[in-house]
Amino acid sequence: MKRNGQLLRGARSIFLNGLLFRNPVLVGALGLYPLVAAARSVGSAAALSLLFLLLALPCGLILCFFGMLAPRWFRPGLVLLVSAACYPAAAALADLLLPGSVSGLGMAAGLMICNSAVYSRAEEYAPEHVAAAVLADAFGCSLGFAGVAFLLGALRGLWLTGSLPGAVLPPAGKGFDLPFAGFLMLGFLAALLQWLNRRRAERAAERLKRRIP
Amino acid sequence: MTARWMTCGVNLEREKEPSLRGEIVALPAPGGLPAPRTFAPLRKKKPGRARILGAAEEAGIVDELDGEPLARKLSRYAARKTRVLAAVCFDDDPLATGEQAVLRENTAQVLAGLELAAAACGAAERKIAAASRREVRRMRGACPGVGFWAAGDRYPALAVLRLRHGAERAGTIGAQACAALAEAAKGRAQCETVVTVAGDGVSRWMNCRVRLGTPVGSVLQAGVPDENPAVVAVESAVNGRAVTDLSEPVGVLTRCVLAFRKLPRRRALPCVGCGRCARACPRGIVPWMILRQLESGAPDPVFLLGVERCIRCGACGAACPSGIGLAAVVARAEAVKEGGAAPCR
Amino acid sequence: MFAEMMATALLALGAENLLFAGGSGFSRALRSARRPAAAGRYALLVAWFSLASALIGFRPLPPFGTGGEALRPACFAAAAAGVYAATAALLRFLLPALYRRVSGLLAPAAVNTVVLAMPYVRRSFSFGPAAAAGYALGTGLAFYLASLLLAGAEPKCRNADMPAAFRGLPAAFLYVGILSMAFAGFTGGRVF
Amino acid sequence: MPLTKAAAPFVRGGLTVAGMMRNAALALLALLVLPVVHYGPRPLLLAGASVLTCFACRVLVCLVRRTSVSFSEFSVLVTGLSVPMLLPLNAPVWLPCAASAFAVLAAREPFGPFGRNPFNPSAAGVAFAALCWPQRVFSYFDPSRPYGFPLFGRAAYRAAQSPAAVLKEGLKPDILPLDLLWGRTPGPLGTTAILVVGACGLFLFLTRTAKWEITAGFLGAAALIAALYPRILCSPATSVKYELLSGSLLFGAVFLATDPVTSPRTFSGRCVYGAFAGALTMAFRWFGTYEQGVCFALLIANAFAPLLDSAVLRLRGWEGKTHEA
Repeated sequence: MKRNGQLLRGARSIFLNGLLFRNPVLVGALGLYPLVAAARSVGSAAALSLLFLLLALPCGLILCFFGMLAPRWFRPGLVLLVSAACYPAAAALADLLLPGSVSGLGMAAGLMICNSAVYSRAEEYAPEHVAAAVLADAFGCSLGFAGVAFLLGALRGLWLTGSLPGAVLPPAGKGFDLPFAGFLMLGFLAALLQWLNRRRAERAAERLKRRIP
Repeated sequence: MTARWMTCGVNLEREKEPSLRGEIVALPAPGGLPAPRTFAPLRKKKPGRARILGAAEEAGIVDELDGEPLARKLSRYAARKTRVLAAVCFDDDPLATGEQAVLRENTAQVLAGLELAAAACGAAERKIAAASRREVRRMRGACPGVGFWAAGDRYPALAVLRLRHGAERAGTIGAQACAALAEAAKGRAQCETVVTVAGDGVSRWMNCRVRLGTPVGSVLQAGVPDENPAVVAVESAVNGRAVTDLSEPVGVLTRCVLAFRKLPRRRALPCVGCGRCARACPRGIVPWMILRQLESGAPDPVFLLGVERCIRCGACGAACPSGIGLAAVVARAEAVKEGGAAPCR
Repeated sequence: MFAEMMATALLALGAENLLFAGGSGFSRALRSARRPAAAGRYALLVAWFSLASALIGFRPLPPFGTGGEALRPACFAAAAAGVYAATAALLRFLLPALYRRVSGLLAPAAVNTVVLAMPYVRRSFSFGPAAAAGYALGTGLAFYLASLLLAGAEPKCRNADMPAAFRGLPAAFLYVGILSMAFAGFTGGRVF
Repeated sequence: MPLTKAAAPFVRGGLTVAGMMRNAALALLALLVLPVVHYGPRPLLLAGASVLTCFACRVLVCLVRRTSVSFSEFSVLVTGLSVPMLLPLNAPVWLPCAASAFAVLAAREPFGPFGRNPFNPSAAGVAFAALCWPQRVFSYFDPSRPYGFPLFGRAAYRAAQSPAAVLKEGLKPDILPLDLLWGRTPGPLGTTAILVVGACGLFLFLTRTAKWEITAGFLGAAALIAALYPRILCSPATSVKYELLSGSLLFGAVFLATDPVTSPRTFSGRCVYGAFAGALTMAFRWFGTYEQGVCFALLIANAFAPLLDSAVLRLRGWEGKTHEA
C-alpha cells in the first residue's frame, strides 16, 4: 500500500513536471515548430494536442517495453520507425474525432512524427523507467503541450479576428498567423513560466532556510 | 593603409598652459629627511660605459617613465643594440607638465645627461622628444647637436611615439632621469623630483621641485587647494591612483598631484559597441571583445588576444563613451589568461 | 529558393531542437552544436542524410489522394530512420574513430533532415541525382548558417543586465521570432 | 578632509553615449521640419505619440522590474522618433504607437537596457507593423496637391503610388528628380527628402556619432546591384538613381544601419556589414513581397553582426600569429 502511495506521489510529480514546471515546450524548447506554425486557432490547437497524445502514448509505451532490447546506437532509428508507424493511425484517429482537422494543419501534422518532444521522451526517458512513470510522463507532457497550444491558438485567434476584449487595434492581417508571432508569444509565455519557476525556487530555498536555522 | 600610430590614442582635453606659466618652485625639504648623499664624481671628460652605469647605480636613479632603475634600463638598451636614444620631455597626462618644464629650465643638464646615457648604451643618435612642434621650434636653438621628435596630441603620447619609432631601435628615458644622471656625474645622488600640482581642486597650478619623501599633502598645500576636494590623485589623471592618506611620501613616479572637486564616475552604461576602445589602444588590444568574453563567463583564449601586451595606459577607459572601466577589465583578463583560471570551452 | 530553405532551416533549428539549454534530450547535441566546429560537422551530416533520404525516400512515396497524405511523411521518416541505421552501423563497424566523434550528432541530424524535408514531402517532388545533390547542399549550408547565427545570438540572450525572467530560452524565442519576422518579409504570407 | 578612493580615469574623452544619442535625436528632429512646412502639424503629432508610447513602455518595464526609471540616455527617444519616419503621414496615429510599443517591449527591453539589444528596435517595430498591417503601412497620399491634414481624425486624401512601389511593378517612376530630392513624393514620412537625409547623415558622420563606412558600404553595394541588375528598362545610371533615391533605402543606410549597438565593432566588419545589408535590401526589393525591404534586411544583417566581428578578430589573431612566428 505504501509503495503504491509512493508510486502515486511520484507519478503526480512527474505529471506536474511535464505539465508545467518542466514544460516540454516552454522550458525544454522541444517540438516547437508545429505549435508556432500551426496553432492558429483553438481548433487547430485541439488537433495538435490530440496528435501529440496519440503519438506520445504508444511511442512511450512501446519503447518502454522493447527499448532495452535494441542496442543503444540503434535506438534513435527505432524511435523514428515506431513513431512513423504510429503516425498514420494517429492521424486517422484524430481525423475521425475532429473531422478535417489534420489536413488543416498542413505540414505541421507531418512534423509531429519527428517532434522532438515525443522523440526525446521516447528515446531517453521511456526505456529506463517503469510503465506507470512513462504513462504519467506522457500524459503530463501531452497536457503541457496542449496547454501551450490552446493558449497560443486562443490568443492568436482573438487577435486575428480583432475580437480582443477592449481592443483598439483593427485585426492584424495575415501577418499574425506567421510563425514569428508564435515565437514571440512563446517567448513571453516562457518568460512568465521562468519567472514562476524562479519564485518557486526562491520560496523553496526560504522554506529550507527556515527549517534549518 | 594608414599606420596604426596615426590613428590610435584618444583625444583628451589638455590644460598645460597654467602650470607652465610660472617657473618651477623649489619647495623647502621637510625636516627629518636625511641630507642628500654624495659620492665621488666622475673625473674623466669622456667616462667609459661601466663608469656611467656605476654612477647611475650609485646615485640610485629611477626612470620616472616606468619606475625602472636607470642603470638596468641602460644596460638593457645596450644589450639590445639601441641606435637612437630619446629623452622624453613631454607628459602623457593631460594636466602634468613636469618633464616639459624640466627641459625648458634645465636644458643643459638634460642634454648632458642624455649624452652620458647615450654613451652608456652605445646609441649613435640622440633625440629630444618634445611636447609639440611649437615646443620643438622653441627649444631648437638651445639644444645643439641633437635631433627632435614631436609627440602627437593623442593621449598615450609616449606609447604612440614608441609605436611610431619602434622600427628604428629607439630607446626612451625620462628628462628628469637625464638631469639626475648629469648630477650623478658630479657625485650627487637623485634626491628630488619635479611634481605638477593641478586639477580643478587647486587654485594655483604649478610645477614644484620637491625632495623625494616629502608628504603628498605638503605638495598639495603649495597649490592652495579647496576646502575639501573629493579626490586627490597622483601619477596621472588617466591611469593614476587616488590617494586617501596625504602623508604618503612623494616618489619619482608621483609626477603630479591632482585635486578634483567632483567624483569622476559617470554611471556606467552597457557597452554600446562604438569600438572606440580598440581604436584608442596603442597596443592593438580589443577591449570590448575582452569585456564580452569575460561577461560570458567562459572566455575563449582566441579572443583574449594580446592582453599580455597591455601597458595599463588606460586610454580605453578614457575613450569609452559608456564610462566602462576597461583598463581593469583588461587587467583581469590578463590575470585570467596567465593564471589559467579561464575555463576553456 | 535559397531564402525559403534558409527560412526552413532556421525554423527547423529554432523549432525542432537545438537552440538552447533545456536539458531534456538534446542537451548533449546542443552543447556540441554550439561550438562552430561541431556545427560544421553537424551540417555535413544533415547534408548527407538529406542527400541519401532524398534519393531513397522520395521514390517510393505514395501519391496524393486516398490516405496518401498521412502516409507520405511517415514513409519518408521511415526512410530517414533506415538511412540513419545504415549510416550508424557502417560508421560504427568501419570507422569507429569517426563514429565516436559524430555519434552525438547523428541522431539529431537525422531528425533534422526529416524536418527540413517536410515541405518538399508535401509537394510531389521527385529528385533526380543532380537536384538531390543541390537540395542536400542547400539544406546543409542553410543549416550551417542558421546554427552559426544562433551561436552568435547566444551571448545576447544571456547577459547580466537583462530581466531574469527572460534570460536564456525566452530571449532566444524572441530572437528567433524577430529573425523569422525578417525572413517573412521575403514571402509576406506563407512560409512554405 | 575625507578623500574618496575613486578609480581611474579621472578625466574622460569628450564623447558620451548621451551625446551620441542627442545628436541622433537632433538629426531625426531635423527630418520633421520639411514635412511640417509642407503639411502642417500632423507629423509632430505622429512623432510625439510614438515617443510618448516609447517612454510609457519604458516606464512600464521599469515598474514591472522594480528598477528606478532613468532616461539618462536618449536611446528610447531615438527609437520613438525613427519609427514614424518610416511610416506614411496619412497612417492612423495608433500605427506608429503600435510599432514603437513592439520595438520597446519585444525587441529592446527583454534583452536588457540600451546596448544589449541584438536587433535594431525601430527596424523590428516597423517590420512588425509592415507584416501585420501592410495595407496601412504601404499606402501613401499624393503630395502633389495641397492638403491640410487635420491633427486628429481621418484625413481625406488621394492615394498615390510611391516611386518604390512603381519600381516594384517594373515601371519607371514618373517623378522629377528635383521632387525626389526635396521630398515632394509619396513615401514614408521622414525618408522622402533625400537632401535633408543626406545632410543629417553628414552631421552624424562629422560629430562621429555614426560610422561612415557602414553607409558607404550600404549605398555602394545597393548601387552596384542596381547598376548590374536594373529592375526597369533603362540605363544603369538611371536605375541607380531611382533605386537609391526612392523609398527608405537612404534613411535606412544613414540612420538605422549605423546604430552602433547592432552593427559590428571592427572596421572591416562594418564595411562587410554595410555591403551585406545593402545587398540584402536590394534582394528584398527584387524578391520580397513589399516595396520596402530595408527594415527586414537590417534585421537579418543585425543577426550576422556578431559573426562578422568574431570572424574579423579570428583572422586578426591568425595574422598576429604568423607575424610572430
